[in-house]
Amino acid sequence: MSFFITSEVKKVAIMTLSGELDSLSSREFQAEIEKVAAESPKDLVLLVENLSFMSSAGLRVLIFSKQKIGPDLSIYIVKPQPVIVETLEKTGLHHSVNIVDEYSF
Amino acid sequence: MSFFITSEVKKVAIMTLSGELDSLSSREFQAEIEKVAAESPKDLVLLVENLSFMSSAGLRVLIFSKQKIGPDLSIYIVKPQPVIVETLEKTGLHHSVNIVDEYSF
Amino acid sequence: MESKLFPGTLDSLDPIRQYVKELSQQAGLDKKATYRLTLAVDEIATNIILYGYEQAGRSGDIQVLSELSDAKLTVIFEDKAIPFDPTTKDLPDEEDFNKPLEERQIGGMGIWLTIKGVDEFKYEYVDDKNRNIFIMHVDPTKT
Amino acid sequence: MESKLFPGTLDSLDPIRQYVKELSQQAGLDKKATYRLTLAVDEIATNIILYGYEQAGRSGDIQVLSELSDAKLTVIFEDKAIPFDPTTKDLPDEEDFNKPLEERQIGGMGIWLTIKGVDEFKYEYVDDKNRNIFIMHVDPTKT
Ligand SMILES: Nc1ncnc2c1ncn2[C@@H]1O[C@H](COP(=O)(O)OP(=O)(O)O)[C@@H](O)[C@H]1O
Ligand SMILES: Nc1ncnc2c1ncn2[C@@H]1O[C@H](COP(=O)(O)OP(=O)(O)O)[C@@H](O)[C@H]1O
Repeated sequence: MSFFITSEVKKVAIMTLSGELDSLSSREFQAEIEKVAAESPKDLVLLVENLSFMSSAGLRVLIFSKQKIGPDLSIYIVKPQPVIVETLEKTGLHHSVNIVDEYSF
Repeated sequence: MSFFITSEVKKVAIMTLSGELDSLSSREFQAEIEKVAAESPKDLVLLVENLSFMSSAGLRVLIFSKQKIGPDLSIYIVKPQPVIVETLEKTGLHHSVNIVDEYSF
Repeated sequence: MESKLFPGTLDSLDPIRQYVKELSQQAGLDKKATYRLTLAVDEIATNIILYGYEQAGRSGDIQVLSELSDAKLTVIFEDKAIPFDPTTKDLPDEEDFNKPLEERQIGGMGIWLTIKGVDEFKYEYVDDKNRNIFIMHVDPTKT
Repeated sequence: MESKLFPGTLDSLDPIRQYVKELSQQAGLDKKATYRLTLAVDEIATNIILYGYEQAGRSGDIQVLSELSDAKLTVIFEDKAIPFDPTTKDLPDEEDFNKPLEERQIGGMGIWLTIKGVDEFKYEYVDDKNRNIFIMHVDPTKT
Protein backbone atom coordinates (compact mmCIF):
# COMPACT_ATOMS: atom_id res chain seq x y z
CA MET A 1 0.00 0.00 0.00
CA SER A 2 1.21 3.46 -0.75
CA PHE A 3 0.98 6.84 0.89
CA PHE A 4 -0.94 9.89 -0.31
CA ILE A 5 -0.91 13.38 1.03
CA THR A 6 -2.62 16.60 0.00
CA SER A 7 -2.42 19.91 1.75
CA GLU A 8 -4.05 23.30 1.72
CA VAL A 9 -3.69 26.42 3.85
CA LYS A 10 -7.03 28.01 4.55
CA LYS A 11 -7.66 31.44 6.01
CA VAL A 12 -10.61 31.58 8.33
CA ALA A 13 -12.03 34.83 9.68
CA ILE A 14 -13.64 34.24 13.06
CA MET A 15 -15.88 36.87 14.60
CA THR A 16 -17.67 36.73 17.90
CA LEU A 17 -20.81 38.89 18.01
CA SER A 18 -22.83 39.53 21.11
CA GLY A 19 -25.62 41.82 22.20
CA GLU A 20 -27.87 43.55 19.67
CA LEU A 21 -27.08 44.14 16.03
CA ASP A 22 -29.12 47.02 14.63
CA SER A 23 -28.40 49.67 12.01
CA LEU A 24 -26.20 51.56 14.45
CA SER A 25 -24.05 48.65 15.58
CA SER A 26 -24.02 47.13 12.09
CA ARG A 27 -21.47 49.82 11.26
CA GLU A 28 -19.00 48.18 13.62
CA PHE A 29 -19.80 44.81 12.06
CA GLN A 30 -19.21 46.23 8.59
CA ALA A 31 -15.92 47.80 9.71
CA GLU A 32 -14.72 44.42 10.99
CA ILE A 33 -15.68 42.80 7.69
CA GLU A 34 -13.73 45.43 5.80
CA LYS A 35 -10.75 44.81 8.07
CA VAL A 36 -10.65 41.05 7.55
CA ALA A 37 -11.52 41.35 3.85
CA ALA A 38 -8.00 42.67 3.33
CA GLU A 39 -6.72 39.19 4.16
CA SER A 40 -9.12 37.44 1.75
CA PRO A 41 -10.36 34.68 4.04
CA LYS A 42 -12.05 31.64 2.54
CA ASP A 43 -14.42 31.05 5.43
CA LEU A 44 -16.19 33.60 7.58
CA VAL A 45 -17.24 32.09 10.90
CA LEU A 46 -19.66 34.11 13.00
CA LEU A 47 -20.00 32.94 16.58
CA VAL A 48 -23.38 34.40 17.52
CA GLU A 49 -24.54 32.37 20.50
CA ASN A 50 -24.86 35.55 22.57
CA LEU A 51 -26.36 37.71 19.86
CA SER A 52 -29.94 38.38 20.96
CA PHE A 53 -31.12 40.71 18.20
CA MET A 54 -30.34 41.15 14.53
CA SER A 55 -32.20 43.45 12.18
CA SER A 56 -32.01 43.58 8.40
CA ALA A 57 -28.98 45.84 8.86
CA GLY A 58 -27.07 42.71 9.99
CA LEU A 59 -28.34 40.82 6.94
CA ARG A 60 -27.12 43.64 4.72
CA VAL A 61 -23.64 43.22 6.13
CA LEU A 62 -23.76 39.47 5.40
CA ILE A 63 -24.60 40.19 1.78
CA PHE A 64 -21.95 42.91 1.73
CA SER A 65 -19.37 40.39 3.02
CA LYS A 66 -19.96 38.07 0.14
CA GLN A 67 -19.85 40.91 -2.36
CA LYS A 68 -16.71 42.37 -0.78
CA ILE A 69 -14.72 39.19 -0.16
CA GLY A 70 -15.99 37.26 -3.15
CA PRO A 71 -18.55 34.62 -4.11
CA ASP A 72 -16.24 31.81 -2.92
CA LEU A 73 -16.51 32.97 0.66
CA SER A 74 -18.33 30.42 2.83
CA ILE A 75 -20.25 31.97 5.69
CA TYR A 76 -20.89 29.93 8.84
CA ILE A 77 -23.34 31.16 11.46
CA VAL A 78 -22.59 29.23 14.62
CA LYS A 79 -25.29 28.66 17.24
CA PRO A 80 -27.77 31.40 16.31
CA GLN A 81 -30.74 31.92 18.62
CA PRO A 82 -34.07 30.64 17.14
CA VAL A 83 -35.44 34.15 16.50
CA ILE A 84 -32.39 34.93 14.40
CA VAL A 85 -32.75 31.68 12.47
CA GLU A 86 -36.32 32.75 11.75
CA THR A 87 -35.10 36.05 10.29
CA LEU A 88 -32.54 34.25 8.12
CA GLU A 89 -35.20 31.87 6.88
CA LYS A 90 -37.81 34.54 6.20
CA THR A 91 -35.37 36.41 4.00
CA GLY A 92 -34.00 33.31 2.26
CA LEU A 93 -30.50 33.94 3.58
CA HIS A 94 -30.37 30.43 5.05
CA HIS A 95 -29.81 29.22 1.49
CA SER A 96 -26.56 31.17 1.27
CA VAL A 97 -25.05 30.71 4.71
CA ASN A 98 -24.34 27.60 6.77
CA ILE A 99 -26.27 27.58 10.01
CA VAL A 100 -24.35 25.21 12.30
CA ASP A 101 -23.88 24.22 15.92
CA GLU A 102 -20.14 24.09 15.49
CA TYR A 103 -17.77 25.14 12.73
CA SER A 104 -15.83 22.22 11.39
CA PHE A 105 -14.57 20.71 8.16
CA MET B 1 -28.01 46.36 25.66
CA SER B 2 -24.94 47.02 23.62
CA PHE B 3 -23.10 45.23 20.87
CA PHE B 4 -19.66 43.66 21.02
CA ILE B 5 -17.57 42.23 18.25
CA THR B 6 -14.12 40.73 18.11
CA SER B 7 -12.42 39.28 15.09
CA GLU B 8 -9.41 37.25 14.18
CA VAL B 9 -8.10 35.78 10.95
CA LYS B 10 -6.65 32.34 11.50
CA LYS B 11 -4.58 30.35 9.07
CA VAL B 12 -5.26 26.66 9.16
CA ALA B 13 -3.13 24.09 7.34
CA ILE B 14 -5.22 21.09 6.42
CA MET B 15 -3.56 17.87 5.29
CA THR B 16 -5.21 14.66 4.26
CA LEU B 17 -2.99 11.60 4.80
CA SER B 18 -3.89 8.13 3.62
CA GLY B 19 -2.13 4.78 3.25
CA GLU B 20 1.02 3.97 5.19
CA LEU B 21 3.36 6.48 6.74
CA ASP B 22 6.81 4.97 7.24
CA SER B 23 10.32 6.41 7.10
CA LEU B 24 10.21 6.50 3.31
CA SER B 25 6.85 8.23 2.95
CA SER B 26 7.51 10.47 5.94
CA ARG B 27 9.76 12.45 3.62
CA GLU B 28 6.73 13.51 1.61
CA PHE B 29 4.97 14.41 4.84
CA GLN B 30 7.95 16.47 5.95
CA ALA B 31 8.09 18.23 2.58
CA GLU B 32 4.43 19.22 2.89
CA ILE B 33 5.06 20.56 6.38
CA GLU B 34 7.94 22.63 5.09
CA LYS B 35 5.74 23.95 2.31
CA VAL B 36 2.92 25.08 4.60
CA ALA B 37 5.33 26.34 7.27
CA ALA B 38 6.14 29.20 4.92
CA GLU B 39 2.64 30.52 5.55
CA SER B 40 2.91 30.22 9.36
CA PRO B 41 -0.42 28.55 10.08
CA LYS B 42 -1.81 28.63 13.61
CA ASP B 43 -3.48 25.24 13.39
CA LEU B 44 -2.31 22.09 11.66
CA VAL B 45 -5.21 19.76 10.95
CA LEU B 46 -4.34 16.23 9.89
CA LEU B 47 -7.21 14.26 8.43
CA VAL B 48 -6.02 10.69 8.94
CA GLU B 49 -9.14 8.57 8.78
CA ASN B 50 -7.62 6.53 5.96
CA LEU B 51 -4.12 6.32 7.34
CA SER B 52 -3.61 2.67 8.30
CA PHE B 53 0.01 2.72 9.46
CA MET B 54 2.25 5.27 11.11
CA SER B 55 5.72 4.54 12.43
CA SER B 56 7.88 6.71 14.64
CA ALA B 57 9.02 8.46 11.46
CA GLY B 58 5.55 10.03 11.35
CA LEU B 59 5.84 11.05 14.99
CA ARG B 60 9.19 12.69 14.24
CA VAL B 61 7.53 14.84 11.59
CA LEU B 62 4.87 15.91 14.11
CA ILE B 63 7.59 17.05 16.50
CA PHE B 64 9.42 18.67 13.61
CA SER B 65 6.24 20.59 12.68
CA LYS B 66 6.01 22.16 16.08
CA GLN B 67 9.69 23.01 16.08
CA LYS B 68 9.54 24.42 12.56
CA ILE B 69 6.27 26.36 12.74
CA GLY B 70 6.54 27.36 16.38
CA PRO B 71 5.34 26.32 19.83
CA ASP B 72 2.01 28.13 19.31
CA LEU B 73 1.03 25.72 16.57
CA SER B 74 -1.95 23.60 17.57
CA ILE B 75 -1.98 20.17 16.00
CA TYR B 76 -5.28 18.36 15.44
CA ILE B 77 -5.35 14.70 14.50
CA VAL B 78 -8.77 13.99 13.10
CA LYS B 79 -10.27 10.48 13.24
CA PRO B 80 -7.11 8.40 13.75
CA GLN B 81 -7.48 4.63 13.68
CA PRO B 82 -7.21 2.98 17.14
CA VAL B 83 -3.76 1.49 16.47
CA ILE B 84 -2.45 4.96 15.69
CA VAL B 85 -3.99 6.39 18.83
CA GLU B 86 -2.14 3.63 20.72
CA THR B 87 1.16 4.75 19.21
CA LEU B 88 0.47 8.39 20.11
CA GLU B 89 -0.37 7.37 23.66
CA LYS B 90 2.60 5.08 24.12
CA THR B 91 4.96 7.87 23.17
CA GLY B 92 3.17 10.58 25.16
CA LEU B 93 2.38 12.57 22.03
CA HIS B 94 -1.31 12.61 22.89
CA HIS B 95 -0.43 15.26 25.47
CA SER B 96 0.78 17.61 22.76
CA VAL B 97 -1.71 17.06 19.98
CA ASN B 98 -5.51 17.17 19.92
CA ILE B 99 -7.02 13.84 18.95
CA VAL B 100 -10.51 14.66 17.70
CA ASP B 101 -13.39 13.29 15.67
CA GLU B 102 -13.86 16.58 13.93
CA TYR B 103 -11.85 19.79 13.78
CA SER B 104 -13.79 22.71 15.18
CA PHE B 105 -13.39 25.78 17.32
CA MET C 1 -53.08 55.89 24.80
CA GLU C 2 -49.59 55.80 26.26
CA SER C 3 -47.07 58.02 24.54
CA LYS C 4 -43.32 58.47 24.53
CA LEU C 5 -41.05 60.67 22.42
CA PHE C 6 -37.69 59.60 20.96
CA PRO C 7 -35.26 61.75 18.98
CA GLY C 8 -35.00 60.70 15.35
CA THR C 9 -31.42 59.41 15.51
CA LEU C 10 -29.93 55.90 15.42
CA ASP C 11 -29.12 56.15 19.15
CA SER C 12 -32.83 55.91 19.78
CA LEU C 13 -33.16 52.45 18.25
CA ASP C 14 -32.01 50.64 21.37
CA PRO C 15 -34.33 52.57 23.77
CA ILE C 16 -37.25 52.23 21.32
CA ARG C 17 -36.71 48.47 21.24
CA GLN C 18 -36.50 48.25 25.02
CA TYR C 19 -39.67 50.34 25.37
CA VAL C 20 -41.63 48.22 22.89
CA LYS C 21 -40.33 45.07 24.53
CA GLU C 22 -41.79 46.23 27.84
CA LEU C 23 -45.12 47.06 26.21
CA SER C 24 -45.13 43.57 24.67
CA GLN C 25 -44.41 41.91 27.95
CA GLN C 26 -47.13 43.91 29.70
CA ALA C 27 -49.49 42.79 26.96
CA GLY C 28 -48.49 39.17 27.60
CA LEU C 29 -46.99 38.55 24.15
CA ASP C 30 -44.84 35.45 24.05
CA LYS C 31 -41.10 35.56 23.33
CA LYS C 32 -41.47 35.06 19.59
CA ALA C 33 -44.23 37.64 19.12
CA THR C 34 -42.30 40.10 21.29
CA TYR C 35 -39.25 39.65 19.10
CA ARG C 36 -41.22 40.08 15.86
CA LEU C 37 -42.79 43.31 17.03
CA THR C 38 -39.46 44.57 18.34
CA LEU C 39 -37.82 43.76 15.02
CA ALA C 40 -40.62 45.47 13.08
CA VAL C 41 -40.41 48.72 15.07
CA ASP C 42 -36.61 48.69 14.78
CA GLU C 43 -36.85 48.35 10.99
CA ILE C 44 -39.40 51.12 10.53
CA ALA C 45 -37.66 53.43 13.01
CA THR C 46 -34.39 52.88 11.13
CA ASN C 47 -36.05 53.85 7.86
CA ILE C 48 -37.69 56.96 9.32
CA ILE C 49 -34.36 58.05 10.76
CA LEU C 50 -32.15 57.25 7.78
CA TYR C 51 -34.41 57.94 4.79
CA GLY C 52 -37.21 60.10 6.19
CA TYR C 53 -35.03 62.48 8.17
CA GLU C 54 -31.30 62.11 7.48
CA GLN C 55 -31.31 61.50 3.72
CA ALA C 56 -33.94 64.22 3.28
CA GLY C 57 -31.82 66.65 5.26
CA ARG C 58 -34.47 66.94 7.96
CA SER C 59 -34.44 66.27 11.65
CA GLY C 60 -37.21 65.47 14.09
CA ASP C 61 -38.64 62.95 16.51
CA ILE C 62 -40.52 59.72 16.56
CA GLN C 63 -43.57 59.69 18.79
CA VAL C 64 -44.44 56.20 19.98
CA LEU C 65 -48.09 55.76 20.95
CA SER C 66 -49.51 52.53 22.24
CA GLU C 67 -52.76 51.02 23.36
CA LEU C 68 -53.86 47.65 24.62
CA SER C 69 -57.54 46.97 23.90
CA ASP C 70 -59.84 44.57 22.06
CA ALA C 71 -57.27 41.81 22.42
CA LYS C 72 -54.81 43.86 20.40
CA LEU C 73 -51.58 45.62 21.22
CA THR C 74 -51.36 48.63 18.89
CA VAL C 75 -48.12 50.57 18.55
CA ILE C 76 -48.15 53.72 16.44
CA PHE C 77 -45.11 55.67 15.20
CA GLU C 78 -45.73 59.29 14.30
CA ASP C 79 -43.05 61.29 12.53
CA LYS C 80 -42.76 64.49 10.50
CA ALA C 81 -40.20 63.11 8.08
CA ILE C 82 -40.90 62.99 4.35
CA PRO C 83 -44.12 61.14 3.53
CA PHE C 84 -43.48 57.46 2.85
CA ASP C 85 -45.93 54.61 2.72
CA PRO C 86 -44.12 51.30 3.25
CA THR C 87 -47.19 49.31 2.18
CA THR C 88 -46.87 50.62 -1.37
CA LYS C 89 -43.23 49.70 -1.69
CA ASP C 90 -42.50 46.77 -4.03
CA LEU C 91 -41.41 43.93 -1.80
CA PRO C 92 -38.80 41.39 -2.84
CA ASP C 93 -40.34 38.08 -3.86
CA GLU C 94 -39.38 34.45 -3.34
CA GLU C 95 -37.27 34.54 -6.46
CA ASP C 96 -35.08 37.33 -5.06
CA PHE C 97 -34.68 35.43 -1.84
CA ASN C 98 -33.51 32.30 -3.63
CA LYS C 99 -30.76 34.08 -5.50
CA PRO C 100 -27.16 33.51 -4.42
CA LEU C 101 -26.00 36.18 -1.99
CA GLU C 102 -23.60 37.76 -4.41
CA GLU C 103 -26.38 38.47 -6.93
CA ARG C 104 -28.89 39.76 -4.43
CA GLN C 105 -29.82 43.37 -3.99
CA ILE C 106 -28.49 44.70 -0.75
CA GLY C 107 -31.57 46.02 1.04
CA GLY C 108 -35.30 45.70 0.75
CA MET C 109 -35.55 43.25 3.63
CA GLY C 110 -36.59 45.66 6.38
CA ILE C 111 -40.15 46.37 5.22
CA TRP C 112 -40.57 42.72 4.31
CA LEU C 113 -39.62 41.57 7.83
CA THR C 114 -41.95 44.21 9.30
CA ILE C 115 -44.98 43.20 7.29
CA LYS C 116 -44.30 39.46 7.69
CA GLY C 117 -43.59 39.85 11.40
CA VAL C 118 -46.55 41.73 12.81
CA ASP C 119 -50.15 40.53 12.74
CA GLU C 120 -51.34 43.72 11.01
CA PHE C 121 -49.47 46.66 9.56
CA LYS C 122 -51.10 49.92 8.44
CA TYR C 123 -49.94 53.28 7.21
CA GLU C 124 -51.70 56.64 7.29
CA TYR C 125 -50.66 60.20 6.49
CA VAL C 126 -52.57 62.50 8.82
CA ASP C 127 -51.92 66.13 9.87
CA ASP C 128 -48.61 66.23 7.97
CA LYS C 129 -47.45 63.17 9.87
CA ASN C 130 -46.54 59.63 8.82
CA ARG C 131 -48.36 57.12 11.01
CA ASN C 132 -46.91 53.59 10.92
CA ILE C 133 -49.25 51.28 12.83
CA PHE C 134 -48.17 47.89 14.18
CA ILE C 135 -50.80 45.56 15.61
CA MET C 136 -50.22 42.29 17.51
CA HIS C 137 -53.06 40.01 18.56
CA VAL C 138 -53.04 39.33 22.24
CA ASP C 139 -54.23 36.25 24.05
CA PRO C 140 -56.76 37.89 26.43
CA THR C 141 -56.26 35.17 29.06
CA LYS C 142 -52.66 36.36 29.48
CA THR C 143 -53.12 40.04 30.27
CA MET D 1 12.22 -21.85 9.54
CA GLU D 2 10.84 -19.82 6.71
CA SER D 3 13.18 -17.29 5.20
CA LYS D 4 13.00 -14.35 2.85
CA LEU D 5 15.62 -11.83 1.73
CA PHE D 6 15.03 -8.08 1.33
CA PRO D 7 17.51 -5.48 0.08
CA GLY D 8 18.59 -3.07 2.81
CA THR D 9 16.88 0.01 1.39
CA LEU D 10 13.83 2.00 2.47
CA ASP D 11 11.86 0.60 -0.48
CA SER D 12 11.89 -2.72 1.35
CA LEU D 13 9.93 -1.42 4.32
CA ASP D 14 6.57 -1.82 2.68
CA PRO D 15 7.19 -5.41 1.42
CA ILE D 16 8.71 -6.37 4.80
CA ARG D 17 5.58 -5.10 6.55
CA GLN D 18 3.30 -6.93 4.13
CA TYR D 19 5.31 -10.14 4.59
CA VAL D 20 5.22 -9.94 8.39
CA LYS D 21 1.54 -9.12 8.29
CA GLU D 22 0.93 -12.33 6.39
CA LEU D 23 3.01 -14.35 8.86
CA SER D 24 1.00 -12.79 11.71
CA GLN D 25 -2.29 -13.63 10.09
CA GLN D 26 -1.18 -17.21 9.43
CA ALA D 27 -0.23 -17.41 13.11
CA GLY D 28 -3.70 -16.19 14.06
CA LEU D 29 -2.57 -12.97 15.74
CA ASP D 30 -5.39 -10.51 16.23
CA LYS D 31 -5.48 -7.10 14.56
CA LYS D 32 -3.78 -5.27 17.39
CA ALA D 33 -0.96 -7.81 17.86
CA THR D 34 -0.44 -7.92 14.10
CA TYR D 35 -0.10 -4.15 14.02
CA ARG D 36 2.35 -4.08 16.94
CA LEU D 37 4.60 -6.69 15.37
CA THR D 38 4.41 -4.96 11.99
CA LEU D 39 5.31 -1.65 13.62
CA ALA D 40 8.22 -3.24 15.50
CA VAL D 41 9.77 -4.81 12.41
CA ASP D 42 9.31 -1.57 10.48
CA GLU D 43 11.13 0.38 13.18
CA ILE D 44 14.06 -2.02 13.43
CA ALA D 45 14.33 -2.44 9.66
CA THR D 46 14.40 1.35 9.30
CA ASN D 47 17.26 1.58 11.79
CA ILE D 48 19.26 -1.19 10.13
CA ILE D 49 18.85 0.49 6.76
CA LEU D 50 19.49 4.08 7.84
CA TYR D 51 22.03 3.70 10.63
CA GLY D 52 23.50 0.22 10.19
CA TYR D 53 24.00 0.43 6.45
CA GLU D 54 23.51 3.91 4.98
CA GLN D 55 25.05 6.08 7.68
CA ALA D 56 27.94 3.60 8.00
CA GLY D 57 28.54 3.72 4.25
CA ARG D 58 27.67 0.07 3.87
CA SER D 59 25.10 -1.78 1.89
CA GLY D 60 23.52 -5.18 2.31
CA ASP D 61 20.37 -7.14 2.92
CA ILE D 62 17.98 -8.02 5.65
CA GLN D 63 17.20 -11.69 5.98
CA VAL D 64 13.83 -12.32 7.55
CA LEU D 65 13.49 -15.71 9.23
CA SER D 66 10.36 -16.91 10.92
CA GLU D 67 8.99 -19.82 12.83
CA LEU D 68 5.71 -20.70 14.43
CA SER D 69 6.10 -23.14 17.34
CA ASP D 70 5.50 -23.53 21.06
CA ALA D 71 2.64 -21.05 20.86
CA LYS D 72 5.05 -18.39 19.66
CA LEU D 73 5.55 -16.58 16.40
CA THR D 74 9.26 -15.77 16.16
CA VAL D 75 10.56 -13.37 13.52
CA ILE D 76 14.31 -12.90 13.20
CA PHE D 77 16.12 -10.18 11.24
CA GLU D 78 19.68 -10.94 10.25
CA ASP D 79 21.87 -8.21 8.82
CA LYS D 80 25.57 -7.54 8.22
CA ALA D 81 25.35 -3.85 9.06
CA ILE D 82 27.41 -2.38 11.89
CA PRO D 83 26.86 -4.17 15.19
CA PHE D 84 24.14 -2.50 17.23
CA ASP D 85 22.24 -3.82 20.23
CA PRO D 86 18.95 -1.94 20.62
CA THR D 87 18.39 -3.44 24.08
CA THR D 88 21.36 -1.53 25.47
CA LYS D 89 20.21 1.80 24.10
CA ASP D 90 19.00 4.28 26.72
CA LEU D 91 15.28 4.52 26.20
CA PRO D 92 13.36 7.73 26.77
CA ASP D 93 11.48 7.68 30.05
CA GLU D 94 8.06 8.93 31.11
CA GLU D 95 9.53 12.33 31.85
CA ASP D 96 10.69 12.79 28.27
CA PHE D 97 7.28 11.77 27.02
CA ASN D 98 5.53 14.35 29.16
CA LYS D 99 7.60 17.23 27.84
CA PRO D 100 5.97 19.72 25.47
CA LEU D 101 6.61 18.79 21.87
CA GLU D 102 8.90 21.72 21.20
CA GLU D 103 11.30 20.65 23.96
CA ARG D 104 11.35 16.99 23.08
CA GLN D 105 14.23 15.29 21.38
CA ILE D 106 13.32 14.33 17.86
CA GLY D 107 13.86 10.59 17.75
CA GLY D 108 14.37 7.78 20.21
CA MET D 109 10.83 6.51 19.84
CA GLY D 110 11.45 3.65 17.40
CA ILE D 111 13.21 1.23 19.76
CA TRP D 112 10.77 2.15 22.54
CA LEU D 113 7.77 1.26 20.37
CA THR D 114 9.47 -1.97 19.32
CA ILE D 115 10.23 -3.13 22.84
CA LYS D 116 6.83 -2.04 24.19
CA GLY D 117 5.02 -3.54 21.23
CA VAL D 118 6.23 -7.11 20.99
CA ASP D 119 5.82 -9.75 23.69
CA GLU D 120 9.58 -10.44 23.77
CA PHE D 121 12.49 -8.75 22.07
CA LYS D 122 16.04 -10.15 21.98
CA TYR D 123 19.29 -9.23 20.32
CA GLU D 124 22.29 -11.42 19.49
CA TYR D 125 25.46 -10.87 17.51
CA VAL D 126 26.35 -14.18 15.86
CA ASP D 127 28.67 -14.99 12.90
CA ASP D 128 29.30 -11.27 12.20
CA LYS D 129 25.55 -10.75 12.00
CA ASN D 130 23.08 -8.69 14.02
CA ARG D 131 20.12 -10.82 14.99
CA ASN D 132 17.04 -8.87 16.10
CA ILE D 133 14.45 -11.31 17.43
CA PHE D 134 10.76 -10.47 17.75
CA ILE D 135 8.45 -12.88 19.56
CA MET D 136 4.67 -12.77 19.77
CA HIS D 137 2.63 -15.16 21.90
CA VAL D 138 0.07 -17.03 19.92
CA ASP D 139 -3.26 -18.34 21.09
CA PRO D 140 -2.84 -22.03 20.10
CA THR D 141 -6.56 -22.46 19.56
CA LYS D 142 -6.40 -19.98 16.70
CA THR D 143 -3.74 -21.50 14.46
N1 LIG E 1 -39.32 56.31 5.81
C1 LIG E 1 -38.84 56.23 4.57
N2 LIG E 1 -38.69 57.34 3.83
C2 LIG E 1 -38.22 57.29 2.58
N3 LIG E 1 -37.87 56.15 1.94
C3 LIG E 1 -37.99 54.99 2.62
C4 LIG E 1 -38.47 54.97 3.94
N4 LIG E 1 -38.50 53.68 4.37
C5 LIG E 1 -38.03 52.94 3.34
N5 LIG E 1 -37.71 53.71 2.30
C6 LIG E 1 -37.20 53.23 0.98
O1 LIG E 1 -37.58 51.87 0.82
C7 LIG E 1 -36.42 51.03 0.62
C8 LIG E 1 -36.64 49.65 1.26
O2 LIG E 1 -36.57 49.73 2.67
P1 LIG E 1 -36.24 48.45 3.55
O3 LIG E 1 -37.18 47.35 3.12
O4 LIG E 1 -36.27 48.81 4.96
O5 LIG E 1 -34.79 48.01 3.10
P2 LIG E 1 -33.40 48.78 3.16
O6 LIG E 1 -33.55 49.89 4.11
O7 LIG E 1 -32.44 47.71 3.61
O8 LIG E 1 -33.13 49.21 1.76
C9 LIG E 1 -35.29 51.82 1.20
O9 LIG E 1 -34.08 51.48 0.58
C10 LIG E 1 -35.69 53.26 0.92
O10 LIG E 1 -35.33 53.63 -0.40
N1 LIG F 1 20.91 -0.48 13.61
C1 LIG F 1 21.47 0.61 14.19
N2 LIG F 1 22.76 0.90 13.99
C2 LIG F 1 23.31 1.97 14.55
N3 LIG F 1 22.66 2.86 15.36
C3 LIG F 1 21.37 2.64 15.60
C4 LIG F 1 20.71 1.50 15.03
N4 LIG F 1 19.43 1.53 15.47
C5 LIG F 1 19.31 2.62 16.25
N5 LIG F 1 20.47 3.28 16.35
C6 LIG F 1 20.70 4.50 17.16
O1 LIG F 1 19.73 4.55 18.18
C7 LIG F 1 18.98 5.78 18.11
C8 LIG F 1 17.54 5.56 18.55
O2 LIG F 1 16.84 4.83 17.57
P1 LIG F 1 15.28 4.86 17.51
O3 LIG F 1 14.72 4.57 18.87
O4 LIG F 1 14.79 4.03 16.40
O5 LIG F 1 14.92 6.38 17.21
P2 LIG F 1 15.29 7.31 15.98
O6 LIG F 1 15.69 6.46 14.85
O7 LIG F 1 14.03 8.05 15.71
O8 LIG F 1 16.37 8.20 16.49
C9 LIG F 1 19.14 6.24 16.69
O9 LIG F 1 19.01 7.64 16.59
C10 LIG F 1 20.54 5.75 16.33
O10 LIG F 1 21.50 6.69 16.78
